[in-house]
Amino acid sequence: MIFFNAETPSWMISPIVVPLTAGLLCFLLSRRTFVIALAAALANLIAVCFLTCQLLVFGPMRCHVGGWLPPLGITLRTDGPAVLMLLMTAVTGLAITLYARGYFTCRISEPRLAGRHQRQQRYFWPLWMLLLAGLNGLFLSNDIFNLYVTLELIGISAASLAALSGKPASQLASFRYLMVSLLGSLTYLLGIVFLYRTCGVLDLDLLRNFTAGGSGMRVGLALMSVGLLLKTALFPLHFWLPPAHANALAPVSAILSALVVKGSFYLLFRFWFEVFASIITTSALNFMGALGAIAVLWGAVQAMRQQRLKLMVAYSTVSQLGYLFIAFPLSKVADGVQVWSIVIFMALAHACAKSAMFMAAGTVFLHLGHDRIKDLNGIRSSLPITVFAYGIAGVSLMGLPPSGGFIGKWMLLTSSLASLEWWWALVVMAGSLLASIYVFRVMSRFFVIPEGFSLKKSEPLSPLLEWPALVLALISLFLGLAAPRLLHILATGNTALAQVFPGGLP
Amino acid sequence: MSKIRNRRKRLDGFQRLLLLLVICLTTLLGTIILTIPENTPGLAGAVARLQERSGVESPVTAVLLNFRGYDTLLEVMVLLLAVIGVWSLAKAPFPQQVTDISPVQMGVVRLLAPLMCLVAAYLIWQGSHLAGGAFQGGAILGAAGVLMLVTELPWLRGIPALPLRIGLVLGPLLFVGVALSCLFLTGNLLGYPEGTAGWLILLIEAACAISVGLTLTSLFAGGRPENEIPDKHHPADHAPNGDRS
Amino acid sequence: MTYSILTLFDILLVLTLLWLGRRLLGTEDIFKAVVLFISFGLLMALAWVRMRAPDVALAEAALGAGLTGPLFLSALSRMNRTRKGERRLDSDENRGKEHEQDQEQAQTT
Amino acid sequence: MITTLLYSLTGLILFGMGLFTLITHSHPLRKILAVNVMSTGVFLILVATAYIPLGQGEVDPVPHAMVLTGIVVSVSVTALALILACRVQETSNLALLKRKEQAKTTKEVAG
Repeated sequence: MIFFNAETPSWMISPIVVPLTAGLLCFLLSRRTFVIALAAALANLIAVCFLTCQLLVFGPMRCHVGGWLPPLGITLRTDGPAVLMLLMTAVTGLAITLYARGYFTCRISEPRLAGRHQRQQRYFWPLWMLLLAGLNGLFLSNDIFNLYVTLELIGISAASLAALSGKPASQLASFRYLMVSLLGSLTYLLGIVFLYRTCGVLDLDLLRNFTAGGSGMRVGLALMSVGLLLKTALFPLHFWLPPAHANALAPVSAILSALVVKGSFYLLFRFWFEVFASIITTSALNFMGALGAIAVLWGAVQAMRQQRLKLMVAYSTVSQLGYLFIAFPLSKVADGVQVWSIVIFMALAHACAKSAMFMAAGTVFLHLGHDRIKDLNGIRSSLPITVFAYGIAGVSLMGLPPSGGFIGKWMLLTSSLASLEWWWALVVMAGSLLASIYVFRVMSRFFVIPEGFSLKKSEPLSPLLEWPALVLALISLFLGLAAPRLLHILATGNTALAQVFPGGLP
Repeated sequence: MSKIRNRRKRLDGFQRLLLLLVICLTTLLGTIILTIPENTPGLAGAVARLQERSGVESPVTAVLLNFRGYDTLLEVMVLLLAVIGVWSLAKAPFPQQVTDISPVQMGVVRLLAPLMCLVAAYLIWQGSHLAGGAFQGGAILGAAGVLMLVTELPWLRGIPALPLRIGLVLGPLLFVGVALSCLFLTGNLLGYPEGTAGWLILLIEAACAISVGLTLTSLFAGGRPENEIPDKHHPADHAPNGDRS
Repeated sequence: MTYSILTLFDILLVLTLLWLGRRLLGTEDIFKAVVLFISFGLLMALAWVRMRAPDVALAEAALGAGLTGPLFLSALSRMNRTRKGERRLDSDENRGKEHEQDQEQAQTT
Repeated sequence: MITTLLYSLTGLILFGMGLFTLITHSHPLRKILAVNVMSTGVFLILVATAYIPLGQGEVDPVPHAMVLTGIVVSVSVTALALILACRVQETSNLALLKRKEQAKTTKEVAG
């Protein structure tokens, strides 16, 4: 037991092993699966909080699995960004777990479709727990091939979850999602092959120190980036996202939109700004920024034109993912920690706000039986908490102060003005304007009381359906106030960043 | 016919462009492969140096289950995940009435199935020093299962779900269990204690092979067993939901 | 001398693999494509042995060709079954009428 | 070293052929076949990277382990994708049938 004081890095494996075991148990036992999943989500949150404290006290850590050192063994590591992403996953994951319970209980109480919903609930828990384990593994891993395995774990469970609703549209979307995700992982694997051929190592730290890479390394990075971009759904490669996210069950949409897309993005960002930062050229950064800018505008315009609430929220995801890529070209002037903080802030705020929004949309769907935007009149009177949650999440998406989205966009604006590349600032403002249009278009429907509408009290919904969304929305709103603390966490882990950008790139 | 041909002609422009792009990409990647210098050492030296401490003689098994055992742990999960996904999608399409099985087929299955199990066991045991191991053995077991499924043995239909689930989870759960107990004993996840590595690896491989075999069979069956989800008019299941509505 | 013979074997194997790959991706008939895929997998196993990777060869022969092939075949037969079922329902006048009658009854009651 | 290059280029061409088929063909089974060919191509490059002629030293076992992992992953994904494709066809057929029947009944009602 002497191995288990606060300093041991072995604690790092708990966010992976706990959901993994819970997933196995959820599949094995057919009863009490919710209790197991809830216990695992809670334990995961506690473990991640512990890892955060460990990071703040002892600094970044490395855990060598099996005691084998890097060239051969697999290394896990914590640093600021990884811990913040883990925190995001744990908090959002806990809320989604609670919401999913409310959702399934509500659906099963309809006798007509009870069988189908029992099937959905039966398989939702193991799939979700294994997905959580995969995500945590992705954020912690420090080995490119191990990352490939976690990507596959995430891809397969996400596609199965997306198909869970059983509707033809969702199954078709899920098939396409599976194919795209497979293509993405294969391209990533081809990139690994090129890297291994050039460098002969798989560990990220060793790859970073490998300077004589040349064209093999560059092509490997390009292939891996294309694979990850497919999974992240950046603009020209986003075609699979809206149908897959909009046709899934509400908790599944929240998981896919808030967490799964962030996993591959985090990886991409880490490759570009930490591991292979020395071979990234300015034109590549500008190219990514341009794609991001198009995604922001195009996604927002598409979101405005949608007739269904969930599709609108899904297109808004395409738009919001674009902001993350606009940060790429700004690294020319901003220092490393600033770019990391822009991206992490946007990602955290978007994860909380978007999952709250999908939960609210799901509750509206459960309440009305449809989500056509033009028929949403008067929901405010029957679902006040849900409407409130939707509004607050919308505020964060628009980027009004003091939300986390505001901090991210503010940093984007200042660094784009500092770099004298004002067009990025223009795109950010236009994106916010369009976001406010599509959010308020739905909001105004909620508050319209149609003629002949009686304020009769409908039967109250389970609190599990409404409160998780509200709490997440509030977190995304007050994320801006916690900014200094989060920046502190980010900076403690990033000792390496100072070396990467000694005064910015030329 | 002419209509089809017309449509194909119209698509040709896009296809030709794509073909050109793919050819360019392949050529580019090919030239870059040619430029990569040949003298990268790889990890062969590291494996050879640490081989003695791994507890097995076959280098591939050492990498799979000792040096990079964590990868294999996650990979076993991927296999299980595929089964969960398939079960969530469909029921196994067993034939409604069992047709008569020809005695020849029956005899072949009776002869082959035990033989295949033997071969699988041999492959798992051989994995510690030659080619073979959990996945190859599991694949042979899976082939035996597929053979039985194809023969449509009548008792396969009635296999209860719980033992099947236990069999499916056995390998992954044992793997996680061994990994965690190693963590408590040596302070490292999957850091086998001195001298026990060989036995532990054999144990993990045997359990995983059984699970992999069952997994592949279930994947071939193409859906969940009949009684996998509790009936909706099961009293114990329905009561709590009924209260709430 | 052995070097050249082995190289000849390599070139032959590679050309066969490429030809099989092109055929299996290009044929109109999916069933034929699946059969070609199985033989492609078996030849791949030969290539793995040539590359001194017996473990991979065993896995490819057992998993890649031995199990993926049957998986494809069973999926194909399942798809054909549903397509046939649809056609039968479509063309079978009586059954269609029965359905309609059922629906009418349901509507009147 | 000609062997390594020969097999690597073959793997690359297989990858390209699979990619082309994956994008252009619409039949789901063909798409899954294409993905399988692509993955085989990637594995071929990986194993060719590790290859050393007989008598010139030990082969690098790490790529072999990676390919083994990859084969197992690709088999499980293939199985899932196949069942998903079957389900898509079954449910869409069912939906089509329902819509046809509805159209029939509405036509009769109108008539």
